Amino acid sequence: MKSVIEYFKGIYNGIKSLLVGMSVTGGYFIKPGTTLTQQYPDNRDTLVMFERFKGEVVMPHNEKNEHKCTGCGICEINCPNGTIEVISATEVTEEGKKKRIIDKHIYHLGMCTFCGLCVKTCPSQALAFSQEFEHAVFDRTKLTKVLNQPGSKLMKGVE
Amino acid sequence: MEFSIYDFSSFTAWIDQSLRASMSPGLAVAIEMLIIGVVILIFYAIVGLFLVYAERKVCALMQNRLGPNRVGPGGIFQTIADLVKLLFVELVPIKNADKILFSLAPYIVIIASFMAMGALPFAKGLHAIDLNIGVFYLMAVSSMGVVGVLLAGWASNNKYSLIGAMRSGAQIVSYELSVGMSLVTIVVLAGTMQLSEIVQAQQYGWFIFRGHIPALIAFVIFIVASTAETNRGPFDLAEAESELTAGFHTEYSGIRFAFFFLAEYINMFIVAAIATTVFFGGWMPFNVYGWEGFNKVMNLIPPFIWFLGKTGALIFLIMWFKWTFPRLRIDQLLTLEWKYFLPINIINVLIMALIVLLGWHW
Amino acid sequence: MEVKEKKVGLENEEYIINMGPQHPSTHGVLRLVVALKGEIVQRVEPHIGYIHRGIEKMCENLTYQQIIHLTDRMDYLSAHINNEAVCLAVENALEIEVPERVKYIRTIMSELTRIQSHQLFWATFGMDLGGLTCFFYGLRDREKILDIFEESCGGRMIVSYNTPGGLMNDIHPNFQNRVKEFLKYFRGVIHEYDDLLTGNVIFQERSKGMGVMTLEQAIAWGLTGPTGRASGFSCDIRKHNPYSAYDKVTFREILYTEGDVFHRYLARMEEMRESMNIIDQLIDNIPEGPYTAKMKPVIKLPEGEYFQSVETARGELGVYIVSDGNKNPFRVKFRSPNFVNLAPLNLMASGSKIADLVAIGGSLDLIIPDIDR
Amino acid sequence: MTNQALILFFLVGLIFVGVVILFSGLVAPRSTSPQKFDPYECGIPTKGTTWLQFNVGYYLFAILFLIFDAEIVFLFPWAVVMKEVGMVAFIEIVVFILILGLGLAYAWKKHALTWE
Amino acid sequence: MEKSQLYAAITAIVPEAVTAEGKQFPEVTVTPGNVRSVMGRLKEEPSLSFDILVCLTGMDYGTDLGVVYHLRSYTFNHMVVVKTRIPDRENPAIDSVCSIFPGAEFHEREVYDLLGIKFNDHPDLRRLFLESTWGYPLRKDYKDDVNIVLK
Repeated sequence: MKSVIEYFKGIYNGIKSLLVGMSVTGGYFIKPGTTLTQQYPDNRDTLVMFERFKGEVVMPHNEKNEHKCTGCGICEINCPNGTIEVISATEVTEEGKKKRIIDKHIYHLGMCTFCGLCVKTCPSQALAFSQEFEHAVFDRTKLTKVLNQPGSKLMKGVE
Repeated sequence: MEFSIYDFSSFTAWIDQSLRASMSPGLAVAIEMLIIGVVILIFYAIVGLFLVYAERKVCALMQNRLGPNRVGPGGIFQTIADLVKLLFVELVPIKNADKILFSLAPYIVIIASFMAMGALPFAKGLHAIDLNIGVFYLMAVSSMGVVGVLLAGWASNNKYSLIGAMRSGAQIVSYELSVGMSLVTIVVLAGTMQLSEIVQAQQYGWFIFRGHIPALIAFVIFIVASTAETNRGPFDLAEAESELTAGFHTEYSGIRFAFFFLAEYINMFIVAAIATTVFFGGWMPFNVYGWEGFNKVMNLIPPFIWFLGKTGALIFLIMWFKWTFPRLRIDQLLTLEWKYFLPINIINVLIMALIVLLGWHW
Repeated sequence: MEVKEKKVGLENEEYIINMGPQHPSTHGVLRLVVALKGEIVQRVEPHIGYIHRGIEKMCENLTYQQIIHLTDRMDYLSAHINNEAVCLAVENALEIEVPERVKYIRTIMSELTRIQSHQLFWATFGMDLGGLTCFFYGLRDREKILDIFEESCGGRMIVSYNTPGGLMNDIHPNFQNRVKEFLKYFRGVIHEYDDLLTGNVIFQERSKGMGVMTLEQAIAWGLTGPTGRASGFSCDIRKHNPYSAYDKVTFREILYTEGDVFHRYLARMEEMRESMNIIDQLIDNIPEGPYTAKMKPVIKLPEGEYFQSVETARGELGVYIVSDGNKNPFRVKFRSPNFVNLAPLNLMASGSKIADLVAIGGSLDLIIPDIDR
Repeated sequence: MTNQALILFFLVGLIFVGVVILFSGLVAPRSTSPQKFDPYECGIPTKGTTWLQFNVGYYLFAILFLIFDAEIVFLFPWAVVMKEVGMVAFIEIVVFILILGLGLAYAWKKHALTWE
Repeated sequence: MEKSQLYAAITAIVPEAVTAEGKQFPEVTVTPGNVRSVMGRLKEEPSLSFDILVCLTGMDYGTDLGVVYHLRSYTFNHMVVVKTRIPDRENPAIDSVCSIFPGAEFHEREVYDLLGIKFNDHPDLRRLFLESTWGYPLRKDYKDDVNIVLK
C-alpha cells in the first residue's frame, strides 16, 4: 500500500515540477520585452564600448601629427608574444647630437593577446588601446600594422 | 450554386458534378485527383514552412531572444531562404553506406506523413479520405515514418546513427501502445472509428469535456506519447544532439536532411490534428450550453479556422514541452511507458467503458 | 587434437565509439574513446592533448609579469583566479604585502569569476541533458558579469587584470554600483535556475545516483572543487588556507555526501549563492589606497621553490614555481584541477549509459585548455 | 474513391521527394575530396565495422509490445460496438485485460521492465 | 601541528631520507628506489596521514632529472614536499606511486610524456598529450627550431 501511495505521489510531484518549469519558459514567452538581443550591425552607430575595452593597440597622434613614442623599445621587450617590433632610426638634432627616433612601430595584431603590458609599461604613454573590435580581414597581412603615421614626429617635451 | 465556408460537402459535390457533366468519368476522377494532389501538396509545404518558422519564433521568445528577423518582415521568409540554401547544398555520398536504403529513407518518412495528412478532417466535407476505420488508419500510417528513421540510421554506416535508429525503434515499440490505448478510450466513448463521425458526435460537447476525467487522462497520455512518437524533445533520443551529435540523420546533407526536418514538423502537425479531432471536437466551434449569444459568435468562425486554431494551440503545447524539459534517458523512457502509461491507460479504458455503460458521461 | 574454441557472440563484441574531439557535449576538444555494449559504457578512455600548447615550457622563457597572460588561457572561465595564483606565488616569494584594497578587489573579482563560471556550467549542463533553454538563461545572466569585467579590466573573459604586486589598473568608478546591481538582479532570477532544472523530475531522475564517487575515492584521486565537495571532501582552499581577503569574510563550505552528478550540480548552485554572500560582505568595505604595491620593473625571485594553491571555480589550482634567481622562472608547474578531475572518468562512467556519460562529463565541468595546458 | 486517394497520396509524396532530390542533385555542387565521404565520427576515422551484432536490450520489450499491440487490435472492435453489446462484453474484456495485466505484473516483478 | 614539530615527526618516520625544513613546507629528499616505501609510510602514519597527492611535478635540473611530490593531509591540512633525483638521463626510471595514490596515474603519464621518466609498475604508461615521435619537450636540452622561437 505504501508503495502505491509513493507511486501516485511520484506522479503528482513529477507533474508539478514539470509545470513549474513550463511556467518559467511560458512566462518569458508572454513578456517579449525582456529580450536582450542587440541588432548588431544595425546599431553600429550607437554602440559604445567601455572606455577601457582592449580592442587593439594604437599610437595616439595629435592634430599636428605628433606622437609620444621615443623608440625606446620597452614595449617590445615586455611583449610576451613578439607582437611588437620597433625599428628605430637615428636622427641628428640641431645641436649636432645623434638621437634615436622611431622609424616604424610595427604591431602584429594577429599575435596580440591583449595582455596590456606594452601600454602599461610604456614610459611616455605613447601607446593606448582603441575601442575598435571589428578586426576581421580577408588577408592576413593586413593584420600587421604600422602604428606611427607616415611623416609623424615626436611630440615636444617627451624624452 | 450556393457555397458556404461552414460546409464544404456541397462545394466538393458541385465540383464533382460539373466535372462529370463536361467529360468522361475517368478523366473527371483524374482531374479531381490532380486537384486534391496539388492542394494537399501546397498545404503540406505551407504547413511545413510555417511550423519551422513558428518553432523558431516560439523557442526564441521563450529563451529571451528575438529569433529570425532579417529575411522579410519579422523574418517570415527565413525558412524559405533556408530551404533555397538547402537545395543548393551538396548531397554527400557516404563511403560504404547502403546506397539504396540511404536514399530510400527520406521517401518513406515523407510518404508516411502525406498519407496521414490526407485522412485528416479539416472541415465538414473537406476531407480527402474518410475511412470507416480512420483512427486505425492514422495510427498505422503515422507509425510508418519510424521505418524511415530506422532505415536512415542503419544505412548511414555511422555508429551514432545506428544507436539513434535503435533508440528510435525501442521508442516506437513502446509508445505505439499508449497512442493506441488512449485512442481506444475515445473510440469507446464515440462508438465509431470514422473520423468524420467522431467529429460529428462532438457537436454537443467535445469529448475531453464529455468524458471528463478518463478523457483528460487519455489526452495527457496521448499528447506525451505522440510527442515521443514524432521524436521530438524531450523524447528526441533518436537525435539526442548532445549524445549522438545528430543521431539518425547525422550523415544526411542538403535537401535529404531537409526532408527529415520537414517530416518531423508535419508529423507534429498530424498528431496535434489527431488530438484535435478526437479530443477537441475537430472543426466544431466552442459552444457553451445556454449561452446563446456567445454560441452564435462562435459559430460565425469558419470550421477550418477552428480546426487549425485548436491544432495550433496543441502544437504550441508540444513546442513548449520541447523548449522547457531536459531529455529523458532511454531507460526512463521505457519506464515511463511500461510502468506508468500502460497500467494507467488500461485502467482508464475500463473506467471509460464503465462510464459509458452506466451513462455517466455528459 | 584440441580445438581451441573461438568465442563468438555478443559477449565479445565491443562497439568502439569516439566521442570528440568534434562533439557537442565534450565542451572543447576532449576525445573520449568509449567501448559500448548496447548502450552500456564498458570503458572510457580520455585522449587529450589536442590543444596542448606547452604553457609550462613557454613560461620558462617569460618574465613573471608575462606569465600572467598565459594563465588566462588555461582555465579561461577562471581567468582571474588563475592570475591570482601566480601573483600570490610571486608575492609570497618576494615577501611583499599587497595593499588591502588589492586584496578586497581580487576577492570580489574571484567570486564574480566563480559565479560566471558556474552560470556557464549551469547553461551547458542543461544543454548536455537536452534542456536547450538553460543555455540562453545562463549566458544572459553571465553577460552582466562580463560587462563588469569589461568595464574595469578591458577584457571580458581573458582579463589579465592581476599583476604581481597588485592590479593592472584601479577599478572603474562604476564598479561597486554595477556589482550591487548585478547581485540584486541575480538574486531575483536564480530561482529560475531551480525551477527550470533543479526541481525538474526528469533532471533529477537523470542525475541522482549517477557517477558516484565516495569520500575515500575522492581523496584518493585528489578530486577538488565542487566535484570533490559533493563527495564530502572538505577541500576548499579558501577555507583551509585562506588567501587574499578570504580570512575577513564568513562563508559556508558547501559539502554533500552523496557524490553523484546531482550533488555536484547542487554544490555549484549553492556556491553561486555563497559567492554572492561573500561579495555582499566586501563590496561596501573596499578600503582606499593604492591599487598596486611598489614593484621593481624587473622581478627576480630569490632562488628557491614556491607553491601556492588557490580555489578556482573547478577546484584547487596549484602553482609550483622553481626559481634559480633569474628574471625567468626555472620551472613552472600548474596543478590544474580539471586534469585531476578527468582522471577518474572511467571509474565513474563505466557501467552507465551513453546519456549518463554525457551527464557525468558535464558534471565534472571540464575545461579542456586547462587539462592540456 | 478512397483507395484511389490512398494511391494518390502515395504518389504525390513519391513525386514530391523525387523531383526535389533530382533538382537538388542537378544544381548542388559536387566535391571531390575523399575525406568528405567518410562517415562522421567526431573527426576520427571509424574503428572497425559499424554493422556489428549489437546488443540493444529491448528484445523483451519487443515481445511485450507484440502482446499488447495485439490486445489493442482486439480492443478496437469491442470499443466500436460496446454500446450495443453492453455489460456482457465489458466483463469479458475485463477478464481479458486482467489476464494481460497479470502478464505485465509478472514482467514487472521479474524486472523485465528495467532496461539493461 | 607546528612546522618544526611536523618536521621532527616526518624525520622520525623516514630516517633514510634527507630532510630539510624548507621555506614553505618540510622537504624530504629520497632516492628513486625508496619513493614508494617513503610515500606509503607518510600516508599510513596516523599522526601525519598525507593522503592527498596534490601535485606531481617532473623536473629537469639540468644535470639530472627529478620528480617532486606535494602531499597534503586531509585531516591535519599540512603539506610536505617529497623530492627525488634521477641521475640517469638516458634511461630514467622511478617507481610508480599509482598503487598508493590512484590519482597519480595521469600525473605520471604527463611526466613520462614531457620528460621521458619511466614509472615502473604504472598500469597504463603511454604518452598523454603528444605523439610518440615527439621528443621530451620539458627537458632543458630539448631543441625545436620550428615551434620554439626565442627573441
